Amino acid sequence: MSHEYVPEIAVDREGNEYKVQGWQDDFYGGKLGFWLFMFTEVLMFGAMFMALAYYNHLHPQEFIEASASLNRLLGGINTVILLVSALTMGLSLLKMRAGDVKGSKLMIWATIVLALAFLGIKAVEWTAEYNHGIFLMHGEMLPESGMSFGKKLFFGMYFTMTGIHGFHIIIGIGIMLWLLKRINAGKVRPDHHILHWNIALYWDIVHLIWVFVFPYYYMIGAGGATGGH
Amino acid sequence: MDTNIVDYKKERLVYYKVLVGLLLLTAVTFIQPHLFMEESTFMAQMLIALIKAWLIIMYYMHLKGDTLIGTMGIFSLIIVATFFIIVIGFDVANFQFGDESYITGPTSAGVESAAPTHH
Amino acid sequence: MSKSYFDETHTAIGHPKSTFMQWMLTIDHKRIGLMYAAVMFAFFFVAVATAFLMRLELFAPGGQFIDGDTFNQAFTLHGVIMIFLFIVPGIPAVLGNIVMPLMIGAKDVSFPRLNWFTFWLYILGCIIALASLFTDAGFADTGWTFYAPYSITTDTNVVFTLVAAFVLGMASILTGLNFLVTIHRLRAPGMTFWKMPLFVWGIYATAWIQLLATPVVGITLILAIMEKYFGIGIFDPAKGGDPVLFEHLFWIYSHPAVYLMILPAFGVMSEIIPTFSRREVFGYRAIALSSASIAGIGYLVWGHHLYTSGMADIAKTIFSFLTFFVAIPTGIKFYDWIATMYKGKIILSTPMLWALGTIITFTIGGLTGVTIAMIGVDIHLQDTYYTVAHFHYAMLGGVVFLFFAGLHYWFPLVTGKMYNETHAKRAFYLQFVGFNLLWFPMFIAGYYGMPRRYFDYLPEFQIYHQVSFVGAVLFIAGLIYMFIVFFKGWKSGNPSGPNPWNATTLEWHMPSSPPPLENHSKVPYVDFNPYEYHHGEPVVKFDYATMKRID
Amino acid sequence: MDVNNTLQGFNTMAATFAADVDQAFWINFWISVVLGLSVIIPMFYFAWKYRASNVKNEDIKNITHNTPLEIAWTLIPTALLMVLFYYGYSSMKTLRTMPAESESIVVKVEGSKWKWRYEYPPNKNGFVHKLGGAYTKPILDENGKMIKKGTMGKSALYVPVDTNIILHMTAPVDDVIHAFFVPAFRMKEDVVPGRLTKQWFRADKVGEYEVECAEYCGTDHAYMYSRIVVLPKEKYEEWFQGTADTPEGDYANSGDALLQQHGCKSCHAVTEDKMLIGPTLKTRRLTKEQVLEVIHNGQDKLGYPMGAMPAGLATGKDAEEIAAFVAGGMKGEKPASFAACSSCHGEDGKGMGGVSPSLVHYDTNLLRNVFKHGKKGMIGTMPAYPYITDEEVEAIATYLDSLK
Ligand code: HEA
Ligand code: HEA
Ligand code: HEC
Ligand code: CUA
Ligand SMILES: [Cu+2]
Repeated sequence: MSHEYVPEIAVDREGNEYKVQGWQDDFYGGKLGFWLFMFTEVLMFGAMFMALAYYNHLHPQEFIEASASLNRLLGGINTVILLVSALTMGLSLLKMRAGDVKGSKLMIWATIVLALAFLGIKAVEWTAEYNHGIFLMHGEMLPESGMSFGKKLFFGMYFTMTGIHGFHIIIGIGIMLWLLKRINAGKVRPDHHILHWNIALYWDIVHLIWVFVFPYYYMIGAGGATGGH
Repeated sequence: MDTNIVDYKKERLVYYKVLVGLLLLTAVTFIQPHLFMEESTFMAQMLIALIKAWLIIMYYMHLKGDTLIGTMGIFSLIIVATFFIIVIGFDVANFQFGDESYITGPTSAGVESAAPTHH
Repeated sequence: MSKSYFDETHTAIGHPKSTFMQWMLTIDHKRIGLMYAAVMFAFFFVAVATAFLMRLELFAPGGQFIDGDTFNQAFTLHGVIMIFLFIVPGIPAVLGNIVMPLMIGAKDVSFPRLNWFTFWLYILGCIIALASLFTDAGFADTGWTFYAPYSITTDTNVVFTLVAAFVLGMASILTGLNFLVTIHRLRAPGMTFWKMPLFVWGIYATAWIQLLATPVVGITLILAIMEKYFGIGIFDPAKGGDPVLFEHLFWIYSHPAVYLMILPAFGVMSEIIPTFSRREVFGYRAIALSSASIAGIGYLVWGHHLYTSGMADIAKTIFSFLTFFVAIPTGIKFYDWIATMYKGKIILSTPMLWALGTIITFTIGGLTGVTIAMIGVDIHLQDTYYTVAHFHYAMLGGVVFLFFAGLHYWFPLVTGKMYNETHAKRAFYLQFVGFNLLWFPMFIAGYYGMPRRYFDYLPEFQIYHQVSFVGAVLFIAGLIYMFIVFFKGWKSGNPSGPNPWNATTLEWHMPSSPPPLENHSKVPYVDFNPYEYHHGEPVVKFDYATMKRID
Repeated sequence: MDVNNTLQGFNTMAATFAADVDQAFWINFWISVVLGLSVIIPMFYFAWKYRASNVKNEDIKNITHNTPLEIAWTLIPTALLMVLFYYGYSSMKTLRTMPAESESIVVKVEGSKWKWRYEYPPNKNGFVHKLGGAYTKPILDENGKMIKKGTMGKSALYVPVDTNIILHMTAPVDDVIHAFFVPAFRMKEDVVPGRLTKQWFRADKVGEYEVECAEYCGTDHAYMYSRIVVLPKEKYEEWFQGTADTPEGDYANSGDALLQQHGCKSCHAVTEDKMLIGPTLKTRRLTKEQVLEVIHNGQDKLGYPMGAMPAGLATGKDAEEIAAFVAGGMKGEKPASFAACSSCHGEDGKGMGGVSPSLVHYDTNLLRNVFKHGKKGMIGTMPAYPYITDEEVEAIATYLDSLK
């Protein structure tokens, strides 16, 4: 009872032959499926952005002030790290497709290192915020503190969204390690690399999200506390 | 669909070029508040983000030339956009009796928003 | 006898010897569909039992058997099971899984292992949902809508239910994803989109909703959980959050979800009507496109659940305006079906009876939906039994009825046996009468101002609730009757042969009955329309060994 | 006047705009009937005309298109739907367009678990009427037969006939959503904690009309009724300018009536030892587990000047024993280990004059505190009642005392 792909041909009434697509070895199907999955991510973050925009609309001034208090330098460094890691991941896929398995693996390791660096910086940031009394269930964010609603909501959403984004990074590291295992096992090869391709796509969506998260949290207040909206 | 045969050198060059573009745009986000659209940092930032996203999707995610997935993507984005237009543009923009409501917080209404004291 | 999918299967891992493990690990779409049916059916009776408990309690004013809190948990349990465990996965997971690949000439869905995983994810979700019944805090008492801030502050075990709904949502997303790729990639050569059977169109439109609406409710539930555990005031007014935002986010999913339920059901209807009218369907493209446009417009109308929520009046007006446009494609479908009967040869077999019955009940359900789409009127009728009757007419009299129609229709395909027609028809009449008796009085009660989710009511409403109770008894009796008919049919029905209904679509062109493991012996080339009849006989005939046309 | 309890629902119309809503409804009804029959009649006709025994195979026609018909069944329903939209919209407009506040009476409405309260503007003497309260549930015998109907007592929203009334509605921020629904007026709007929502009406018939809570809000959602009493103008004016609670006499001020009016009884049993949402008020009886919990972990919720009760005063078997004793209402033999408690709560467990709480019954201090701040405990959260006056607290305490 094996389920290997047996190439099949369908024949019409004139006797013309047509190749039948099986579910096995369907590269484009695999890619399409993963894209569809990414659309769900877009909608998920879209909904969170909507919640954010909702409160932004109710408390424009507080949002700008709260944003101004985030550490823009660390956020910027993280942006650069993610962009470079996108390059390394892209190159690893490219090398895989070109047949350079070893180089490909090296690039995946580079991506993992960059991802860890991102998480490290994030941790530094969160710690600093914690020490300033801004953290979930802590200090200024407690219900009894006098911080205004707008700011509480801004920071609440900030921790939620960067947290969920960070969670995606962790998952990303996990599946990259898994990918390395599959490569070593010979299951992902230059001629069969849909998994590699999709994980590269995953990594891209992760920083695609960051591309919006970063300015919405870190930059809207960059024009100073009076900056426009 | 032979996705195997790649011109390694040429594609790598694309990657590098796009990265440079992205880094440049990141730099622009930092100087934007002092450079252009000072009145609307928010819009400017989102505009830059959109360009960056477009670069990533087209070149890093290889969507260029793929009409099927591209169309589906646009369809999904239109749906998200609709949510925004209706909820933010129509409902919240016409928030009823906001001035007398508790959740809008007395401080967000006026100028003295710096004062952290309320409720 | 050739081997059928009951005899052999592909599995996700290994080659288990025991039949039981073969079922547990199967990746065959037909077996997975059957397992979904079995599980749903089991949970189903829990929900029916709670429904009956509610009707019993409502038999007379005053608290009879259960107190307010238990009643609140009862309708929550009933709503959650019916919506998240039963009707949302319902037709796609059962009939879609079993029939859709057969209809497009595929050997399986695009990701069979994912399909297997999805099934177990679904089971996991069910377990989490029901687990809270056995915890101290008890099952959630929020209603299936989980409105904040009630869901944030109540002491019952809402978190379990939220997590369960999230997991079930994931399962739903993955099913949709799988089907979308399948429909795009695995259609038999020659089968363009315009040659797909209408059920496949229904599944296709549904899959898009599953994919693009479910994530919104998923994240909403996550935010609610975050709020409960981390005290972020996203929806809690005490912390500056706005409960109305929760309602928006919830209905952004849950309104499209009602079309997610009904579209595959409409697909079933579109299969049954031409088959039992023995003629080509009227307005094929109009029906196909109306599915797509219902799905599309369905994204824009969620606000009609928020007419009295405190949302801005301008938003109400826009939502009301848009809501009416869903009724137009739906109407087009209905008229097309009726036109299909014109100058056909109507065979009143059980599936057709269910389909025609649904035309009556869903028309009532849909038209009363239009009543409450009118803002001014809904301000009065919102959250009354008028609404409850509307959605039971739409869901029970629309989706569930058509689900039953489909179960009868494809029963011989799946089992290779035929049920007893006479008994099946009697079960239909019993349920049809019971159903209308059960829900029609509720329109009147709602119209006089009977609010929903009331476990006790003013004596004025007693008569309506009592008639309704009688209806419930008849209905549930008919339901049990029907399942006995199915059970007997499966156990000792006569072999049906591959095409007992003289139908035209590909799933009826099987080499043997029940179908073999990898479906069609060979993939056919599809150069014909799905419902080609000539003088009441199917036009297309195949040589089943080679799957070449021989007509 | 005991407000009677027959619903004056949809079959009465008692507000000016109710006719608009009804008109919209009936237009919809008849259009629906026409559209519904346009589907159902042909269905029955075709099912009968083309029944299998009546049709020869050769007569079957595969008609798949008919452009004029298809256009007709697209455009005609569309046009009818637009008519419906118009009526829905215009009736909503009349419902939602508030009259000028200068020509209306603005009443503040607060919906909270499970009662409605109304606050009027000051009258010419500066007196502010505050009324409203909870519904008294019907009393049933053990077979579920009703012995006594539920009632609102005297509390109601009193309004003059033919006058614009604007309701400013909200709920306490720590409460949940409710909805103020008056079937006879065809009006409803949610009461959202944290938001202000508004409704208006102009009653045109003297009478009494049911108010229902139409948004699910928990245990007693089904009993969250209130009542609107529409009075002749003179009668209203006479009452409004005075200080009496209601036009028909004052609220009863007995402890029992107060407990009822403020809705305590929906959470607390008063005359029997039963745990509803909060503990019974008959004796200060907590369950054994709760007492144990307090013994082990201390408690700092009641706001006594002494502050927190320390944790871990007794352990193991001792703790068990004490817990059983206290939960049993301090009856029976006092365990020796109770010594651990008596230093603060007194030998008899009755507390020390407002310093530490009595374990047996409530005192005024405790009540006042609980009312002011609410009380979040192991059982749930008891809402705060900042508006309860000192006299009322006194009355309630005396009453509770008398129950022992
Ligand atoms: C299968 C599920 C299903 C379906 C298909 C529908 C279909 C529709 N629903 Fe329903 N609805 C629900 C399930 C469903 N609904 C549920 C579960 C709720 C309540 C949830 C809760 O609060 O718990 C609800 C609540 C609900 C409300 C909110 C009520 C309230 O809370 O105040 C509204 C308001 O607009 C509404 C409208 C509609 C409309 C306009 C349609 C239309 O799609 C109907 C279209 C169909 C027809 C019109 C009939 C057939 C057509 C003809 C015969 C042709 C001619 C007619 C015309 C052109 C008019 N629905
Ligand atoms: C699919 C949806 C569905 C279905 C079928 C039903 C069926 C029934 N419901 Fe419904 N109901 C809801 C969804 C549904 N309900 C929802 C969402 C709510 C709102 C909850 C809330 O307020 O939060 C509600 C609320 C609700 C109330 C209102 C509670 C209140 O507001 O106070 C009542 C009251 O009587 C009620 C009764 C019934 C009864 C008697 C049936 C009977 O008709 C039941 C009879 C059983 C069936 C018709 C099922 C038959 C199907 C099978 C056996 C499946 C077989 C499957 C396979 C073979 C795979 N329901
Ligand atoms: C919404 C429900 C609710 C209402 C209404 C309510 N209570 Fe309570 N009450 C509670 C809960 C829950 C507790 C327990 C809090 C705890 O565990 O500490 C409580 C505690 C108390 C206590 C302290 C009991 C103890 O042993 O610690 C007193 C006294 C009390 N309530 C009196 C009243 C009175 C008098 C009223 C009416 C004016 C009232 N309550 C209305 C829910 C309610
Ligand atoms: Cu208050 Cu329901
Ligand atoms: Cu809806």
